[in-house]
Amino acid sequence: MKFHCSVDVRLKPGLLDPQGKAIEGALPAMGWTNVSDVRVGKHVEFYVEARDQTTAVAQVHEMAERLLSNPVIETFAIRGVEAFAGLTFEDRP
Amino acid sequence: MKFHCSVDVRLKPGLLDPQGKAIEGALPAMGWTNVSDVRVGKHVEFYVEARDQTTAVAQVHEMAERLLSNPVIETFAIRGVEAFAGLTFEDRP
Amino acid sequence: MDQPLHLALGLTDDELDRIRQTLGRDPNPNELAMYAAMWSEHCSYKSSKVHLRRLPTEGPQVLVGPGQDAGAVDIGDGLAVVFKMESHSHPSAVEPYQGAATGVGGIVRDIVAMGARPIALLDPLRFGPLTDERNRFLFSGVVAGIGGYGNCIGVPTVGGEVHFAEPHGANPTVNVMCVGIAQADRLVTSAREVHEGSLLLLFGAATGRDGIGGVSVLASRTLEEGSEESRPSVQIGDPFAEKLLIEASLELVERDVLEGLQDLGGAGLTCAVSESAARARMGADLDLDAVPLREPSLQAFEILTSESQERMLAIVRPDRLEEAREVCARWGLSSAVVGSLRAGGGLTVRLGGNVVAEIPARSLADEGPEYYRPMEPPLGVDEVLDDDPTFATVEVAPEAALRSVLTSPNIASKRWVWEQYDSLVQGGTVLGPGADAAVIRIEGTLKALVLSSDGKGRYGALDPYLGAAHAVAEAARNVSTLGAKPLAITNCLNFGNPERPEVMWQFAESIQGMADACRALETPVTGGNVSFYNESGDSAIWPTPVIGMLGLIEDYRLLVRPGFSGSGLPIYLLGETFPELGGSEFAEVVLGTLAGRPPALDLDREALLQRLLVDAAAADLLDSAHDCSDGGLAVTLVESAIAGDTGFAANLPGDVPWYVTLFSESASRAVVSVAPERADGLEELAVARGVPFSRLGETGGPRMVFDGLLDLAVEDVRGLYEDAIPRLLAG
Amino acid sequence: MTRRPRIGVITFPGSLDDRDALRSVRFMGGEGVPLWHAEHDLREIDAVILPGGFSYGDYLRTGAIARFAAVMDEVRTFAARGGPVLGICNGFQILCEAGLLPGALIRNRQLRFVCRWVDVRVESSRSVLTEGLASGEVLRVPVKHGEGQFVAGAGDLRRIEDEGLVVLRYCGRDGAVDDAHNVNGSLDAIAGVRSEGGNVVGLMPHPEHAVDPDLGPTGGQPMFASLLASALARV
Ligand SMILES: Nc1ncnc2c1ncn2[C@@H]1O[C@H](COP(=O)(O)OP(=O)(O)O)[C@@H](O)[C@H]1O
Ligand SMILES: [Mg+2]
Repeated sequence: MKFHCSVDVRLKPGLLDPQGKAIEGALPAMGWTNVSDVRVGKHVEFYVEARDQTTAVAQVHEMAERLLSNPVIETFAIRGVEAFAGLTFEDRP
Repeated sequence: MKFHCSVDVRLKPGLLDPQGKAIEGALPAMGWTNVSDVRVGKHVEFYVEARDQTTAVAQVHEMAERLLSNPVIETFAIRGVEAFAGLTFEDRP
Repeated sequence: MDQPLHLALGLTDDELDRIRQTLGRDPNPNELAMYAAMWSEHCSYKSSKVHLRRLPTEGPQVLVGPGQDAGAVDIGDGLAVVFKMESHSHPSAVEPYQGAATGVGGIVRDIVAMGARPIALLDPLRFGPLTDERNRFLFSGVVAGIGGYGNCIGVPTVGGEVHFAEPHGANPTVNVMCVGIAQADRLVTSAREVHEGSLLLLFGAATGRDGIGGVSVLASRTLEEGSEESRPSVQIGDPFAEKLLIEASLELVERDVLEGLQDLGGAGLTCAVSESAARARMGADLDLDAVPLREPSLQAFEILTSESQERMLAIVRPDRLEEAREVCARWGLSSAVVGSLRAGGGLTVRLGGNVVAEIPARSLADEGPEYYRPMEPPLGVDEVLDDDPTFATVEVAPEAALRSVLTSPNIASKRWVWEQYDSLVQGGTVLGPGADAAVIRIEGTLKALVLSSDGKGRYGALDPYLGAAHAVAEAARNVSTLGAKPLAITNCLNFGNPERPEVMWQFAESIQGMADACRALETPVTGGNVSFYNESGDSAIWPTPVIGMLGLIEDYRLLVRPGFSGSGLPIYLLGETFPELGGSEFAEVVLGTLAGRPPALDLDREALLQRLLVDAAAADLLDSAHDCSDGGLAVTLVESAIAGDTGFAANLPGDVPWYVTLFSESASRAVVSVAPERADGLEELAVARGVPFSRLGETGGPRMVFDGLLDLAVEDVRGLYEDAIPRLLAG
Repeated sequence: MTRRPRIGVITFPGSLDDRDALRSVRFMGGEGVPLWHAEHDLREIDAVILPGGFSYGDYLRTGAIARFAAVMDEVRTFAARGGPVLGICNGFQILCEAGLLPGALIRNRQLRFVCRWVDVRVESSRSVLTEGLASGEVLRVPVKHGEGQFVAGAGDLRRIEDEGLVVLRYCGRDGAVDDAHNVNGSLDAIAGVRSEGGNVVGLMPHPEHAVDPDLGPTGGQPMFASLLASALARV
């Protein structure tokens, strides 16, 4: 079975986020003075072929922990692991 | 009122995603051969001070369009704009 | 919408007739798309070819002239330098970061396709004024894109230029030059023997719908403001894939498994295959089913004209195929045999077993149309030239004038730009950005390449002939100033719509200016690129031929740097200053006028000055040397002071107004400083070489003193000069 | 000296300064040994360098993918036995990702790549990079990176400082550490750190581009001399 998976990766709260700061810095010039605490993270989407959802979730968890995020500075959240019925590109005949 | 806002930014479909491609290329060597179509996007979180949710959503939309995404190569989706009661970092006494 | 297909693709009725004659039938849509791509202005040079033939292309140093992926020059020791410049202005106007990044990728592959290792990049750039927000966006995006790509592939960006002028606002000019090095006997050119039955091996990235119609639509049709349709044609660069592609390609060259190597750029696979076949005087079979795709169900014409980046095509003997594919795999690249060469001149394309196109390869690659387009000088040219600002009344005080000129972003330090580029990687950079030219040593020798790129926007706008000639002269002077001999040039010719007679006139004049200067300075043209249609509405960019100069110094330890070092050194001006403020930086920023005659250029004097500079350096006579150009003598002296952290005291001749002395941009000049005991030697040599000179003063101290006019601290002026661009960017 | 120390330099896909590191090793009198990321073989080297560059394009995170390379298993074992391991720029990032060094490197504070000659102050001589150098000594070397801002969680940072794991800090010519000279906004202006044993060191500046006097200042020479000496000590 194919699962569509989606993982969010965020910088840990105590760390300064240079990209977020830059966005905050640009806001007033555009007329927005009511925005605060901008944080820029990543989100990664992909498909996993697995026996069942539990297996898929376990693998996504491992990938997120070992590869997609760096525990020293980041946290991650699995946003979704959903059975996917359509064809992805790689399924072409 | 304070709203917690969250926006996803993705590369337009059809465009090459070098990051996704590099991750995908490296996965087999790490023992994962069942992963495909990796795409890496951004997700941006922040707080907006606004009269009501409609106003907040309108502003998030405009920010996403003008500042958070590059419309030439990216699309965005507003993931959430939710009333927020707690204290943010900047509210600390 | 109901426009006939050939017109929609940018082919004219006449061109369609030619295609019909060649094929003896009506072309099908795939064939039309292939012709449209190959016969576009960008690929066929149909408007420029007749003029380009006037350029001098020969010399004992030239190994490969125009016509190949890039030119090559002999530098001795069995080594060849391969170099070329290209424009990526149109894509950069749409998406500055990716447009510039993919521009770097494209020119680097041209160099690699010759079998050379890329060792340096230069990036001549032009934008609208930084007071405008969109121009700031384009400028910072382009710079970040060049750095993002160049830094990631490990090729140092060691030079370039940045100019700002209103006409380059809607259409920024983004050129990139790449320089590579190869064993001369290993160069991959069409002179290689190619066999029937050899295989076409496509390697690198998969093919997607990138830049479909990019050639004919993006590069050959004028960009309309806010044009939405061209947006999907944006491509994302993958520098990591490019780095692997470079290494794999060079390993293939090294192992000598190749009969040919082609980059895939404009017109994609169509161009690479038809050129490979045509150069070998053969035909080819191309099997589109074998092409690795990034997205499902691309149509034949899409696969044929896709401009997906980071791909190369190798011609390989069947018995070396295994080895070639192993090399690709080792570098993590996929590879696929997509066809083979065969006798006869036909190119047959198949998809799903069916023939989808059948065209003589040469008719695509070599037999494109050629136009001798009408030319006419624009109205009012003479009035503008006659409106010379040189003897205008000047009410500005000297110090204010100097401040204005030094903080003009055309003159001010470009550190903000070049600090974003890795100029050190590969470990050959003897002198990086910030001097007259960059110096890259050749491993295992004392030789070094000396590289400069120059274009003269304002001069060209006033007088395109002079603008081009000055660009060659300045590029060569930049190189000679360091003590290197100028060897050859490449160029990128950036112009408006060639279908307008004024633009074509500018083009023809520029070619003549370039040709004359190259002949006089003995720097033949080894290649280049033409970028037309740089206009929106009726506003074209300034006619902008940009010159990329290659020079050689035999012993890099003798190179002369621009900074004053130490005190008590006599300072000389080599050459003469004339009252020539037409088209100068001073006229623009202080007098607010763009008119008049650009400085005269006497090519014989120029050659004499340059010979003097080279000989003086070889005799180790000079302590510093700096070319005198934009901003005039004042800027030259100030830059030497800042570079060496050393002030000076200079006397100015009293017989001309101060602003002429300080800011006239007379050609064929340089400012040098010499150890006192070498001063006589320099003077004797200058006399012998027939170069007039005058002693300006002496180096030393923390201040810059122009006798009776100005007295400024080097440190303060450095601040002005360094901060000008960051300040403007801060908005 | 019976033999020259063998210094391995690993080439990962996307490594860029690998040849430069090899050249500098030779310039300083060592034997440069090229190593390949996909091989479980360190070829009997006495020290190993993870060079600068953009391994795997630095996509996702710098060093995130390279740390899974086959050769990294050997590097880990080598480090655990006390072997000298030097990570330069991207190599530093890889060592952090691999957990062999504390902290992490994120985008420069100014969000731009920066290529510039800087001064760094030696903070600890208890490392294979700075043995024989006095604390407080100032060396001139270039940086060239877009993601060189050193960060760590508050607890980690305290430990790094308390245990003296900082090897180099960005500073002015006179050795003064201040914000103006902190080229990328690193916490505590940290330019390089070491492992507890001092045998694993990472730094963002490029000493390999500062050994040949024909090309500029030579602040990298004493660092390479120290690395070679440490390597030799193992022979
Ligand atoms: N876009 C750029 N990229 C890299 N280096 C640049 C760029 N623009 C200017 N420079 C460098 O700044 C220095 C000054 O440029 P310029 O004023 O055009 O020099 P010159 O007038 O001597 O030709 C040169 O060393 C040049 O290479
Ligand atoms: Mg110039």
